[in-house]
Amino acid sequence: MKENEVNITAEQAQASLDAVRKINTDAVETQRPPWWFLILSSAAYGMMSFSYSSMKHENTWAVGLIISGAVFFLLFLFLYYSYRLMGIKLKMWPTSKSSTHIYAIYALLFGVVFAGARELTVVGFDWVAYAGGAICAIGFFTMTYLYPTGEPLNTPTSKQ
Amino acid sequence: MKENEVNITAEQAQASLDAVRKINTDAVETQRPPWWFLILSSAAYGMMSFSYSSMKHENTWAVGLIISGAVFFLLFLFLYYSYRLMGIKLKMWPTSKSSTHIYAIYALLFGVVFAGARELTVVGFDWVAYAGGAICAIGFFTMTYLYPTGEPLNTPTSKQ
Amino acid sequence: MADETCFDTLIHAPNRLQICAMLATAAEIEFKVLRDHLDVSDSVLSKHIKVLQEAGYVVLIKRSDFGRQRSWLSLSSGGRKAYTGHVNELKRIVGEV
Amino acid sequence: MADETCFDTLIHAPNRLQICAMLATAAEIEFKVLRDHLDVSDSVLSKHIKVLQEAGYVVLIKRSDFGRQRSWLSLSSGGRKAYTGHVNELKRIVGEV
Repeated sequence: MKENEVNITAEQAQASLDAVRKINTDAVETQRPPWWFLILSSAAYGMMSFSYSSMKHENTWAVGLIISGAVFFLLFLFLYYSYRLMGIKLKMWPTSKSSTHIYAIYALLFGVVFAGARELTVVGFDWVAYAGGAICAIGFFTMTYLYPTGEPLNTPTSKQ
Repeated sequence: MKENEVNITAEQAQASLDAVRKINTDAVETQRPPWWFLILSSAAYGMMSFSYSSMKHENTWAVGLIISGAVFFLLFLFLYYSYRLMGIKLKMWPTSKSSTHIYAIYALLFGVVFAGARELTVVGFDWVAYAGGAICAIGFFTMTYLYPTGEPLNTPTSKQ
Repeated sequence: MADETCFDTLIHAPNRLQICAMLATAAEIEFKVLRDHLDVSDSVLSKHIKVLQEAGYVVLIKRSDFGRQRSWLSLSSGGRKAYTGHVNELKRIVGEV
Repeated sequence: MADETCFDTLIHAPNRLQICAMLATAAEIEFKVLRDHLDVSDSVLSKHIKVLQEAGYVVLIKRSDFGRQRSWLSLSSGGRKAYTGHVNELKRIVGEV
């Protein structure tokens, strides 16, 4: 089944990699959510960060956090269900080393922004809540647009 | 394109009708909602009739009517959306003479039951609200189970 | 019944009769779903749809769902009438009506 | 990168490489959707899936949605590893890593 001796030429290997790249591009285009979804979910995500940062005992931003979190969750539930009916079960968890990197960026970027923006806002820098919300919204939009499958386009581009 | 003179035999015509019947059965099976949906929507429909009958100034069955109506509506929205993603837009309105008959049964049966059950309940026959609700639920279940496409199985059965 | 009966050779071709029968049960059906139900190839279905479209019996609309282009087929009112008439004529031939 | 690289003749067959590449992007993909993306016939895809299934690379599960029976395909963890290793080996051959 497996052979460690290579029995194909570089051209043949390149052709195979091109085929893989074509499939990956196809998958990304198929699994990329529609614009309205990207905009709504990014807005909800930014709102979550903003609400979390602005939350204090004397105000009601906790409600904002709950509502935007619920909207975000429902949007993804809807997306997942829709794709499932169309014959594609979207990946929820990283399944390969390369996709782990992508998910790590999400976790790091948003974890740090969420926590950092709240800390600084509580300390008194009110504008940080807005900045954090904007970073989350834009970052989420970009990541979801670029990597809807949770996989980097791990195919050769150097030879293109 | 059209010929009024018949140029096929009864056997050929029968074979064609059989093919049509096969397709109709296939369509009914494909478009028949799942059991959980039939049960939930029938229950919501029965609840609508019961709430409407029991509604009085001094009670809150109006809320029951609104909630069961909303559940019923949302269930159908969900069904319609799901089928649409799977490549079938369900019929909402009668499109042929035969389907008009089906829709007329719905309208007559449920219109009469809805109005009649309320009239009798208001007059004092409290049990009629329960009976009306049960008739609506069972009737709706049966009709939706038998005629999910809104079409009678208008194909030959006499020769089977 | 006062339904029209009219034999329609265009609809009578086996696959086309089945296409019309299937489309008559729903508002619209996607090309690929219809193909799978009829168990024919893309090209065979395309050919028949083209004939039915040219006769004004079937309407094809392209729409996009979640970025996926899909072709939706539906029976026009003329197509529905012709189909019903044809089925009624078939029933008359086998002596059912 | 410390990824394993290993040429896999079973995966290398053109359609099979594409099947694995497609399955690697999602949790599960329906048979018919995969077929339409690869633009092959039912029988060709079935044959390849069977080979991949026997090697333990691909898992097939049947489920029913709204009364419609559907076959769902996914890459097993072994299949994913073999696929990644194969792609890495291809990259090594073209001198990319």
